[in-house]
Amino acid sequence: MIPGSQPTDTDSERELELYFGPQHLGMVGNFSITLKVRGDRIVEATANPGYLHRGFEKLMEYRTWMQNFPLVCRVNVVEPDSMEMIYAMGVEKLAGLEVPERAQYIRSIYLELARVGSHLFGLWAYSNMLGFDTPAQWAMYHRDLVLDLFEELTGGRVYHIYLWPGGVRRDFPEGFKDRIVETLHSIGGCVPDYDSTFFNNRLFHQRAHGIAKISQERAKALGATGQVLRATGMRYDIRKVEPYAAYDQVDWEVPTREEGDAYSRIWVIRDEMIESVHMIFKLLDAMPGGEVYNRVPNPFKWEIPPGETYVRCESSRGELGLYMVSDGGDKPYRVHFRTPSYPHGLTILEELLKGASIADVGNTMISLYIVAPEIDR
Amino acid sequence: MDRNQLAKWLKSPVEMANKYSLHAVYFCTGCGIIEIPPVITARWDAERFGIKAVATPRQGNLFMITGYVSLKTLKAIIRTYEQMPDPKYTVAFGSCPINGGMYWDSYNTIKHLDKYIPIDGWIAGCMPRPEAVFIGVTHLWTLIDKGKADGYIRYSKNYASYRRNQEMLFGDLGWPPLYPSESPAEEARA
Amino acid sequence: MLPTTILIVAFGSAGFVYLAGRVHARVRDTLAVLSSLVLVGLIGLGYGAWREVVYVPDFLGLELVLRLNLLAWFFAITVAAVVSLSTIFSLSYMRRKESANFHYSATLAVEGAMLGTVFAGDLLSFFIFWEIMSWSAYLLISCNRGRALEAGLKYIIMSLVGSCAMLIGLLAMYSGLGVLSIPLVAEGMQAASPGFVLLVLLTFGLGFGIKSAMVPLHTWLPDAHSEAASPFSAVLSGVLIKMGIYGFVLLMYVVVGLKLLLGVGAGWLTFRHILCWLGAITVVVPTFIAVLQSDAKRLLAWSSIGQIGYIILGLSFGTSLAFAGAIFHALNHALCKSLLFLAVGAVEHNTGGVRDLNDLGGLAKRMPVTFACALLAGLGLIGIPLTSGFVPKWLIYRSLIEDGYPFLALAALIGTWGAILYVYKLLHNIFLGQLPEKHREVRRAPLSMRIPILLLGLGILVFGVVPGIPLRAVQDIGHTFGLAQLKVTLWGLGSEAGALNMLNICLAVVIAFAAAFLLLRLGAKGRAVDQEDSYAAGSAVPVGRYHYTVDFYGPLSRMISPYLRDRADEFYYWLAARGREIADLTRKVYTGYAGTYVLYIVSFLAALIFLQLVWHIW
Amino acid sequence: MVTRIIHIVLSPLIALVVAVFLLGLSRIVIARIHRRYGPPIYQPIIDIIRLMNQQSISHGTLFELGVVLALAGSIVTVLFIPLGGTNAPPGSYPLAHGLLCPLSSSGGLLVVIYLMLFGPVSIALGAGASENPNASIGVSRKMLLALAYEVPFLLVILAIMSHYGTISIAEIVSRQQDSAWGVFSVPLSAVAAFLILPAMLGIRPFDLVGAPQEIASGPLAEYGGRYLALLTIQNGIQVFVVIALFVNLFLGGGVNVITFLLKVFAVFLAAELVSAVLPRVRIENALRFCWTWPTGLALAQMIITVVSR
Amino acid sequence: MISSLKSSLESTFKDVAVGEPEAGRLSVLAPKDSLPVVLRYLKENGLDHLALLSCVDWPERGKFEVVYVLSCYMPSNTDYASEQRLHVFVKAEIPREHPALQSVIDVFENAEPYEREIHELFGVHFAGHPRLIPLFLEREYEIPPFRKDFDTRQYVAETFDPIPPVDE
Repeated sequence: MIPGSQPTDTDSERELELYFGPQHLGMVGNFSITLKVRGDRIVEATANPGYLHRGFEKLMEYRTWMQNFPLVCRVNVVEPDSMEMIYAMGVEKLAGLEVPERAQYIRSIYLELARVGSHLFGLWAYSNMLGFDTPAQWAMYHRDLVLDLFEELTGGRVYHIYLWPGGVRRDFPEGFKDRIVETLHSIGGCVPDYDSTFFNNRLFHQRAHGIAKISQERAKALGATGQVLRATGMRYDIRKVEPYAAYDQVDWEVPTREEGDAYSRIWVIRDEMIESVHMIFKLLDAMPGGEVYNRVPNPFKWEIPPGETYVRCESSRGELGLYMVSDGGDKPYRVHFRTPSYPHGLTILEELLKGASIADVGNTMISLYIVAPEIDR
Repeated sequence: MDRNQLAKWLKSPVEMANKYSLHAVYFCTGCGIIEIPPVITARWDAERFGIKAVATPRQGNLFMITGYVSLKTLKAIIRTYEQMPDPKYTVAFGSCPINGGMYWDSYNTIKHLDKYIPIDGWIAGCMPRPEAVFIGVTHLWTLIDKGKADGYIRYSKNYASYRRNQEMLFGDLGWPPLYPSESPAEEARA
Repeated sequence: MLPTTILIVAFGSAGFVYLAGRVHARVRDTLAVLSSLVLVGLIGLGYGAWREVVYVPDFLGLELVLRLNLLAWFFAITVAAVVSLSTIFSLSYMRRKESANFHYSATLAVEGAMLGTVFAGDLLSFFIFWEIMSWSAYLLISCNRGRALEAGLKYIIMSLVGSCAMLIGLLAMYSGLGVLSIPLVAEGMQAASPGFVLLVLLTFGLGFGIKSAMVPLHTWLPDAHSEAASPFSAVLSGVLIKMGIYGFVLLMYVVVGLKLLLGVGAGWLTFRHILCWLGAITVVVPTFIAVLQSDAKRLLAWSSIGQIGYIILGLSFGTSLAFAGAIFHALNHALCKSLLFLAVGAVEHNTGGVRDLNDLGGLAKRMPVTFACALLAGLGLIGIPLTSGFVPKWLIYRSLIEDGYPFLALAALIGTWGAILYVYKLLHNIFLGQLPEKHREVRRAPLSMRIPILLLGLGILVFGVVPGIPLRAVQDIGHTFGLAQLKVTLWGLGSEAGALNMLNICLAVVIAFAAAFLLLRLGAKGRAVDQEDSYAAGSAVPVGRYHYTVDFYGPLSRMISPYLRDRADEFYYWLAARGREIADLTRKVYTGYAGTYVLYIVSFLAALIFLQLVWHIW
Repeated sequence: MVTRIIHIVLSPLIALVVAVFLLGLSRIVIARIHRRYGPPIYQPIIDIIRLMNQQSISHGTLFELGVVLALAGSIVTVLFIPLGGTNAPPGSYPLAHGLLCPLSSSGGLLVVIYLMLFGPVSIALGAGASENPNASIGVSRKMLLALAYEVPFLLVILAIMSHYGTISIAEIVSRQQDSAWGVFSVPLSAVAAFLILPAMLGIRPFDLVGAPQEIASGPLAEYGGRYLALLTIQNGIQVFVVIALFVNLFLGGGVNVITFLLKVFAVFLAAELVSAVLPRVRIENALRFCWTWPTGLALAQMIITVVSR
Repeated sequence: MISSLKSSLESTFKDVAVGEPEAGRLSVLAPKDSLPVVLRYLKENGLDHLALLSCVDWPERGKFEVVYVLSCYMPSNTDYASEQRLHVFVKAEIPREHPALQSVIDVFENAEPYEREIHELFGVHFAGHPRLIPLFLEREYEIPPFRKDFDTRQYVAETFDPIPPVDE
């Protein structure tokens, strides 16, 4: 060693321990990451979930099949509708219920609207994280327009409890179709604004490009789904892989990107949002008439034959699964949700944060599209 | 809203300033947080009333507890609340902090938040709409006006019994008591 | 007779202190402190009593002269003050250390040699004292053994190179001019050829450049400063490298003279310009190397090189403003840097030898006096107004800008911003942030450490608010060299455009501070909290893991560290390695066989005969 | 003497009022760009009153001293900056008065750039004493950001000082009022200065020092109550100082206080409008940006200035 | 694909019971010791996505049933073939007293948090897991809360109700 060169500080064990969340503006959702930091680089990140753990799956064992609907949507606050969908699908499968065709279309439209709303929320979260207030405010405003539609359809702004086993709770009200089209057009009309201020912004590119990059192999090994996987170039989408509702009735594309970094993930989200809007238009055009609801037995006495099932659907964040066991009683025997944020937020996040800079913690987390209550349940 | 009335400002500047400069320590304890972004952004724009989010508890005076409180979160809430400087106001969102709400039988969420920290304002609903949040805020203004938003005073007065409740739940909390002495109330008022 | 008395006291006490140490430690301590204080007093008394004393009438036909004038006095009082404070500091620092006897006596010997150097009235005695200084400093540097040995070796080898160069210059001068007394030499130089002047400038410049650690001759300094005992580091950095500066002043302004100096070289490539640019490089590069250091003393060592850059820049720029700035900055740097080394020494003493910046923190509450003074010294290094660092830097910048050298001014200003980085890093990592568990027991520094630190801090503040005191002396020195007179007032510079008035600034700051303080008092009362009661995103603070120190300027260091290698040092090591290879080659000549030597002799003789026969050279 | 004392009292007061006004204005302007209504313009005053009356939490003497020194430093800086007025003989401009710059003859620009350090360094010390690593990280970022923008800023200042051959701001201002504004005589410097203006003001995209989403508002993490109130004022005055300096150096100052303040608002609005649609950058990018475009432009201008002299 | 997978499983492993309860789903009951081997075999045969790791408590039988839900990522980006719809439930039954199982992190890395969760909520020990530390819970529970004999309503009544309101 040349004595003139500076001494290394490898022998010093003073790594800073920094808490990112729960009480932190950079944290969306109630979640915590414990960072071990050297300089501004992260040596080790430990995800620390559980701040939102309510023991849903335990509580559901104490409630009847139908009583569980209000509970189930609260697993994911940002997009409760896919939670309703997955639970309804599970119950239908165990009970062998059929769903009328019109209800399938309504479900698809409903879920795609929810996806648009959820992606707009994600856009808010991401741009807010980067201190990008202007598009954040716009996105939140546009999400509110979507919520207005939900309010008209279901009576609730955030939690709707609209999908029921055997169909949907009620048909579209008068003129609702036009209002959907109108709202979506007004949101779609702002896409160029979003593009020029946000997606094509050079500083945003600088900020997100190459951050939190994951290869397709690693993404698969760590159980990634949704945008995280699609941003690495794989067109894995449950709506195509195992179509449910009316997704096989219309023609649509799965948007992908190749790079696997935060920038490509946010672009996948953007493209998906536009694809969803187009899909809603197609579904509205192709929607048949008829009943929207097959009656179920008296919910207070409804017993479902014993069995187990695993159903899955594509929520706005990835593969949402439900493993459900019935012992023939009026309550579920065991429920277990496979939420997309679970592998994203616990395994992939820890891996991607290793070696990242402190400035990119929130960036990485939100680009993975993590919703904390999904993890904790 | 009496923000523009100069006479009131001259009469009681402190209360008026407390009312119209509510800096929120927002902390997503539960579902209620989903309605906070609309409240603070373009459509409802809480900043009109001087409500804005701040980063650390040191800077804020309004603590929004947005939804059900799990045990792990309660610890963080107590820590955050104790770090806020007086005067401070707490507003609890939704039914769950009031009595457990739909998680009344959950083993991991607490049922009555006011057993552990003092609450000044409750906003019922599951979850409260943005309009309800504003109603809650106006209610808090009224309370401040009447001098009834005194959670922080109650906390210092009954600190022993709050601390006892907290310790019943957690055992050792991991930080020393906020008011260690025998007569905390006098000290807090001084 | 005063200079002689001073030197006799200095060297005499060096010997006595060593002997006293054999008797009892306390006798030694008292004697050392007393004699260093007596020296300060003696020099202080000598103000105004300018004289020349012949102390050896005939040394190989030369008179050896000591002389006391304003320039010598200015440097001498600085030396004596810093050394005496360092000696007081040593009382606690060196207690119960084996080498204490040697430390005190050698420090006094170094002081004597430094005083001799500045008092020397002829170049021969200058050289003699210079050598005594180099060697005794070498002994002190390598006193700690271990890595210090290597550092000392590096120092002495470079010093020897410098001394050899000086000796060559000295001999050239003697053979060319026949005199060595400084005024006579100066007279002789006026008539000398430009080549001769350049030779003198280069040879002496090399020696002084090495001593003052000018880039690229600085490589000994970081090791030597960080490995020496802290009180001696303070002397080393505070005043010993200033001897190089004194040498430069002597060389450029006295021996060669300003008029002659400006004539050396042609066009842009003049000696003055090159030295200016070397000074500018010395400001910028080491400053940023200092930013990357994680050892407190090494950081300070690199910072010393950077600050020396300002002095060299100012000296070689050669206007009256720049000269005044340079000399004033020499004083400022002596104060600030000695204080910082002493402060780091105090921390080292109190924490059991920790000086790794990543291992400290939160000591401000344990050592408030040390921290406050270190803060003052740090601000002085930066040059914040109201510390003694502001005025000299302001003078240098202003001179550079007004004479149309904005690029040099840029280098100087950027050096200042670099200084902010390392000063803050040093202060933050040692004194601010959370106090680690293992340093909970640290007490405040002993009185004998706090007194010198306090005195130096006071000096920084006084010279910052009343810059007129040193500025007057400095401008008088400049005046004797033929530089234009400055309009010095007690509070700064006179009433020309762009004047400086520290009184205004001081009053403004005091009033603004009072206003801000009143505003603060208007608010509700605060509540003091413990360091554990800190924001940690809703969790309890992890004990001992909640301090940001490691790699403090990470983004910057990742960006600039590839460019900031110490290439000069690498080059010298390369040179040393090549030298060893050549030496290896020559060794092969000596095979050890008698036959080979016979062969050498025979072939040598044969070659001689051949030459004699063929070329008839003689 | 009396006018001087009036000036000494007046200019910090102007700075204070304008600073608070600028803070309120920026919140409204940003809100309107967000398509929302925004707070009333006097919202910062409400906030400051509220903060002053909150029981603040202190981490020791240095923690408090940092705040006071920072505010004092900012106030002092104001005294060295001309806030409009002219040295021209009376009558040549309507409404003109003598230069409003109480300490114009004490060191000029060189003192100002040093005094502008006072605030950040004091906050850095106070934040360091706050015993919170978020604060330390923020300070580390602040130091690096300052280094990043100071390189072009110093080049700009040096170019101007060489161009006008003086270090006195008052002199520079009056020279501009006599002939062309700095924007026209040193155009590249003006562009460079405008590019680094967001960094000097600490607004987006360079608000990484107190990034709430990354390091929980950085140096301010532990500050609350009256300390935060003082720091808010300090921030406002610092903003005012930077913009006032910009106006003085490039836009010819102001013939009287009113035109001067109008120019200040114009520059502030321009900076805010640019920053409102940009995200926060990383410190590495900030360093790289500041050391490429603004530095290049400022360097070019300086070479032009030196060569043309 | 399903039938070939079924026959190859039956021929490779003697001790597994393979059933096809519904179209597109296989159910494999493996002894707990050969579980990693079976999972690795399935992974190599195209079932490369561990969608879920769950556990069901059957107190009457005195068993925990640990369920690994496997499905396939797409082998290529071409079209969505029907084999994508394949699920396999791999199950192992372990006794309720001292339940323990071999960790499968070396086969499926994303099993790590699932195993931690099941350890925490059911008390099943996973040998070879690098950090079986609590994931969600703050308090320690005598009976892990997801077991059937843990009555959450009774627990709430015993834990939260006795905490007195603060006396004003």
